[in-house]
Amino acid sequence: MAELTYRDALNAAMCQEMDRDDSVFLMGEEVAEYDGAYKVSRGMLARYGDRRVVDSPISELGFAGLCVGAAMAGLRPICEFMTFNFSLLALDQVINSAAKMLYMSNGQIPVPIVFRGPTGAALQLSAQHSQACETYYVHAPGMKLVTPATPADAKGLLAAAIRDDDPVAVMEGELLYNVRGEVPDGEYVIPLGVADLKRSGDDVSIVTHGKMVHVALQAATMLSREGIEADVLDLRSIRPLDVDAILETVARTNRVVYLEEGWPFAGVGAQIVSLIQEEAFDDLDAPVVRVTQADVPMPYAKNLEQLAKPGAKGVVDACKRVLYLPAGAAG
Amino acid sequence: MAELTYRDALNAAMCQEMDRDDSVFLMGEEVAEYDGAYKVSRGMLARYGDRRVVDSPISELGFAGLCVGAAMAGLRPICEFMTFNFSLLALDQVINSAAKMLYMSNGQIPVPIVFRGPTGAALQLSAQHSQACETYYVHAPGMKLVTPATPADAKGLLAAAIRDDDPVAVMEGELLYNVRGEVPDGEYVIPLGVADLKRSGDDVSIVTHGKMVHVALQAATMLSREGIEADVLDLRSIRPLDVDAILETVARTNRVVYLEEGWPFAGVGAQIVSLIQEEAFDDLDAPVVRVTQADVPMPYAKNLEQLAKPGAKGVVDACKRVLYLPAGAAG
Amino acid sequence: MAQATKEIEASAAVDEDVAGIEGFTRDQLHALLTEMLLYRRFEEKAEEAYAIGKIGGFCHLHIGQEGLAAGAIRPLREDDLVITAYREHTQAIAKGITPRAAMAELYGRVDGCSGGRGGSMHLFDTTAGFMGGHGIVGGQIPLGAGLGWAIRYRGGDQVCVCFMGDAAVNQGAFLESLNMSAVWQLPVIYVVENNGYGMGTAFSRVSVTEMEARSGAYGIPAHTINGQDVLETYRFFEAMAGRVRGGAGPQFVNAETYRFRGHSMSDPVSGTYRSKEEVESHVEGQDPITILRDRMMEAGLLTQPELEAMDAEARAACEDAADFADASPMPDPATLYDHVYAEVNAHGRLFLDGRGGGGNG
Amino acid sequence: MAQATKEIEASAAVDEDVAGIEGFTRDQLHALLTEMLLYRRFEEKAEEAYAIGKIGGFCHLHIGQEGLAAGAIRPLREDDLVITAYREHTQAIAKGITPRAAMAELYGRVDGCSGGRGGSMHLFDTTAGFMGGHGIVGGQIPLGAGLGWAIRYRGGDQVCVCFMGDAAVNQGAFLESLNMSAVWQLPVIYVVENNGYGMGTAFSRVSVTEMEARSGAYGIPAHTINGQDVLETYRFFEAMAGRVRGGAGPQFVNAETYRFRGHSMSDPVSGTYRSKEEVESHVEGQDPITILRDRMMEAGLLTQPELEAMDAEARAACEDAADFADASPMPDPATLYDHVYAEVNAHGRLFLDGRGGGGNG
Ligand SMILES: Cc1ncc(C[n+]2csc(CCOP(=O)(O)OP(=O)(O)O)c2C)c(N)n1
Ligand SMILES: Cc1ncc(C[n+]2csc(CCOP(=O)(O)OP(=O)(O)O)c2C)c(N)n1
Ligand SMILES: [Mg+2]
Ligand SMILES: [Mg+2]
Repeated sequence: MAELTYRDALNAAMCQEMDRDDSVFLMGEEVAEYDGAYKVSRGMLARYGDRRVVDSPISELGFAGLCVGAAMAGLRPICEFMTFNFSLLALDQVINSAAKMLYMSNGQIPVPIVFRGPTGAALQLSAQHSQACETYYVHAPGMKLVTPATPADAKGLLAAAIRDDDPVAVMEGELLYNVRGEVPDGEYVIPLGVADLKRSGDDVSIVTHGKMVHVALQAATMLSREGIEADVLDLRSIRPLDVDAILETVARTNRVVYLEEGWPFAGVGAQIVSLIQEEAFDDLDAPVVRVTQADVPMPYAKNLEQLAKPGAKGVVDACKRVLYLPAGAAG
Repeated sequence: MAELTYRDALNAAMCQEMDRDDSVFLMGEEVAEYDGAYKVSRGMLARYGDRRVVDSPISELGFAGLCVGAAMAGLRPICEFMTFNFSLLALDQVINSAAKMLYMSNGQIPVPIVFRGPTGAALQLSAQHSQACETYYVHAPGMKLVTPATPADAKGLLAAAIRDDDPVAVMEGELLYNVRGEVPDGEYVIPLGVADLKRSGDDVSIVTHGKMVHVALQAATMLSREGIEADVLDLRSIRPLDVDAILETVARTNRVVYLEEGWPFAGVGAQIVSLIQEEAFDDLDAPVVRVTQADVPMPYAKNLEQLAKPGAKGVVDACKRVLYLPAGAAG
Repeated sequence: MAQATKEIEASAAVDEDVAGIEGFTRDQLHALLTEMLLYRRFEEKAEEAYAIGKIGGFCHLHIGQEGLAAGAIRPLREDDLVITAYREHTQAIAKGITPRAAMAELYGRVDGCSGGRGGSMHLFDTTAGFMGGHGIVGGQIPLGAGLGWAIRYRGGDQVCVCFMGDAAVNQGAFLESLNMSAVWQLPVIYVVENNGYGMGTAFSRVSVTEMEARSGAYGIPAHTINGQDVLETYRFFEAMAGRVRGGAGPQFVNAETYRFRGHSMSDPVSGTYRSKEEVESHVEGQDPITILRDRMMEAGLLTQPELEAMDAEARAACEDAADFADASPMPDPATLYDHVYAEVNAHGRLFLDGRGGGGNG
Repeated sequence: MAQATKEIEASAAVDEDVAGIEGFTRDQLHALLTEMLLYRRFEEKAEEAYAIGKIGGFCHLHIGQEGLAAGAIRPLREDDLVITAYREHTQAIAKGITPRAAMAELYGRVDGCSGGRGGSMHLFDTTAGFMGGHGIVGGQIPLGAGLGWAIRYRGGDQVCVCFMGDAAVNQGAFLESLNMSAVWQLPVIYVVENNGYGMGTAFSRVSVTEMEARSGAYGIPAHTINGQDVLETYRFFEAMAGRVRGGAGPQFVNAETYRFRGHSMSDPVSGTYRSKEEVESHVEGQDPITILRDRMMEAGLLTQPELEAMDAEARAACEDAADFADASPMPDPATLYDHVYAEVNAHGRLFLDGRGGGGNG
């Protein structure tokens, strides 16, 4: 075990997989000579050369599609979007080519590609650079989606995504890149579809994914001070979805809050709530409450941005709501 | 009142608005000389000339963005996508320009644009031509979305969309274009955000939108034969959403099925279910059940396609499920 | 069928003085005519089957453009790759998909080359190097660049031929893909099947430049050929594939051709956007099959009975394909969820409609 | 500020024999130098404010490229439209947004030209004809075409100037927009601010052709100008705006320039992708302000005290802007949901997070 940043853990996963498989390559804007806009690919050009670590033009639709084509021919591209915001330009290739190819070809053409990069907001990047893009990726069958929250998960899930024979989106977070944590040395792969209980407590379940895991943990600590113990279930993988883990926590606490970074309308949380009410209706002692970004494009101004982002205080209030406690009162 | 096809009702709405406002124009592939790929704009080139009815190159991102730019300058474009499938290429302009512009500009730049065309499946058009695209449009604040199911709604909602100062997606259906129905003569506008109870019955609520309204009505008829009377609530407008109408039917029947054409994961239905369980938890006598497209890319083969599409039989079964009746048994 | 190239090379060259056939052997000429007749009869059979409801959805015929399928694809190697749009039946056959497998796909049956899941617009056969069959206009262009990327990455000497319609060059994907191909010198031949129209829109209404002007922006050489002349086309692609194999980098080919039918089955042959006269003059003077046939006859390399035998064989093959398709079963409903994902999922649930299986979730 | 064009025209032309200043009056020259100094000091002030946390997010400075803001925008009419990317502070000021309103926006305050909602990348002022400030590379290109479309639709004689970076020409939006502009003869001048790099990527690494080659594919004339020479730039745009107003159709301008700072605040000025020497040689020899200053001094049209006074004024204006910004309040939290939608919604619920209001839902 070594303590690594999330950034270096991603780097380690890519190197681990590139070392064992020559068909893996990395392409994206600024990934090579610049070492990555967020330095995730630091040192990789020097290590693997410009055959395997490739700077692309600013042509999201084109290079994403090129990577899909390369995957159709059996390579295993890691396609980096500088941020997923820009990948809306590439969505046609993601959905109509990557996600649907295997099915249309009757299983002849797997598309073992990874789309990765940060999703969601950083700090004051305003409306066009702060969008959480999970919904666009997870809606279509054929896609998989993982959202590592910690350095260890970053390494293990990215490695698994690269080995996976299906298109997998790996959504990171600019604000996660400097997070430090213990990461297993050597080969490390976390199977897709396994949620992780990041904290346990029997009073209420905070189910979440990605960057918001940290907000959930913060909220859980605040709740704990008031005598309320929360489960924090990190889905890690949105598709495949660890339904068993969700049902387990619901059955235990009977009260659930879904926390996500993105917008509410048809967000990931909407799906999870829908699933919980359908499969664990009788386990619920209160409606599931969602905590999301305010339903507005992300404003630039510091105070408005803070207000628009979901925060620990809001999660605490939501937990109290599902516990039928007055907001602010002790548990 | 005259009996019109859905197609002609859309045509009537566009002509009604183009007659009263010179800033309205229609742009899209084949809309002019060809009278529209599905003949929705029949006769409009002859009537309004090529200044206002404009054939575009096959450049979805470009002409959608051009229309957004024209709207920024105060025109009121109707941007036709031959089908919404192709609009994935344009999604960046829809979300990052149209939906976010007003907010980023602090209210200076409204974008009064309509994006319209068919969504969802027709017959055996296979995976890339059969996708229901609601989720991509409704997720972002700043967008509005309506889904007319009948000729009258087509006329009234499209007219309202054109008059609206916000970007509005109007999602039609290839299989709806030939549907006939009574349509009010003269100026006719249906305000956005008002659902329509297409049928009433107190045993169970089928909430739905768009093309699926017809499937829901069929299912309701089948149920009625078994003595089960269903509400069929047609949302008509997905954003704004007529929450009052939803809560009203839930409060009355206590049992709900959401029916939609698209995929389940983070679909419109997921949002509606989440909303119902949060705001009408105590009204529910059973979990809300969703009936959707099978969670697969649309297959070409006739039998598989039929299996993948949501149908009246599946809705009937779902209704029985929420009524805790055995599938197939009489009510 | 994918072996024909080799057979053609085996026999000796003929030297007749009919213009245009120089350098082709009698066997080669016969093979090309045979191929084109097969394509034509295949499309006609598809048209017939569509009319009686055996084929559904969209169906785009290649009639009139067969010279390009034969001339551009037959000179390729079996391990070369072809990718294209939705008007691809004959291209699929040219690359080695059997008429049976192609027709069964149009019928939506299990023995179709895409198991009935793809349909007319999505024919695939990786063993033949036929990479589809894509329905989003321009969608195949970046994919074609990616196939070329993979070839270069592995140090192979295959080429990728990426077809598109004339309307597709107005998609942004064209710029992005051609530019990357030039920067990375990918072994891709981009071929515009320039039939003059994207559905009902003449190219001249959506472009102020000629097609040839479109690739220079990225430094990719442009070549205009007459796609109705299968021999010129064959010769061109034979040489060009060799050059690209040898490292000449990406190429852009403006292949002039004409569509003899409507855009798809619902579009009339003429009327709205092109006149009856325009269509007829092409059908009469620009039919790639007639052009080759006449030359061969003029050169004394084809007799009427030979032609009739050839055509009878083509028709028989297409009848057979249709019978085969008709006899092939519909896909098993139990397979609805197969091939959405490649991997059997060990953990979690992949399908969220409460119907499908998937994993242990 | 938007009135300066008229004032410039009012005084008589000077005829000195210093190369490059022909045809400009003393007042014009002073006005242009004053403008550029203002831009430079504005950006320096922003840099300073960013360093102490007054400005957040991404912030892209235009230092070194001011010749293009002044030279391309000052000759325009107030009702002409400008649209651009995210490196737009000085362009916004050139078009008539006050330094106060621009700086307050960078600070995220209510008196900012976008009310604090937009920030550095999204400055807007419709009354000044400044249509933003867009953050998606290439995203403004179709929008610019649309602004041109609206002008033509209404029969107006304005022009739209649409700026973009050199890296943006590799976006598909470029092809689609330029092609439509050519087909419909829209009054748009597309200007590439060719500073040689898209972030850390030299243009020559993502293109095998020169910039000038990029518009010919669509039949749009290309012009290369030296963006560091504000007088050449001004003269060019004055003439070109007139021609486009008169119906010359869309134009493509390759304006050569250089960025003196890093891509954004986190990118070092030199090191990874360009050498210290390269940057220094440009700063020394290619500063648009120095170039104009030297010419004016050489021609005896500017004295050192005049220059100092001018600069002091520019600095003071930017200090004032910063003070103004600092004093301006943060947006009222109660306005979070304002301006998501233009219409007060009479029916249904627009916001689905259970927090916002909206209508009677
Ligand atoms: C992105 C996209 N937009 C629109 C369509 C609808 N469409 C199908 S074919 C076609 C015309 C294409 O013409 P061209 O590229 O010239 O090919 P051809 O049909 O002539 O072979 C159009 C508009 C589509 N399939 N994809
Ligand atoms: C679609 C998209 N991709 C990537 C980015 C990230 N990005 C911001 S600026 C930039 C470089 C653009 O360079 P250029 O167009 O030359 O403009 P310059 O910064 O030199 O003014 C990149 C890659 C973005 N904003 N949008
Ligand atoms: Mg064509
Ligand atoms: Mg640049």
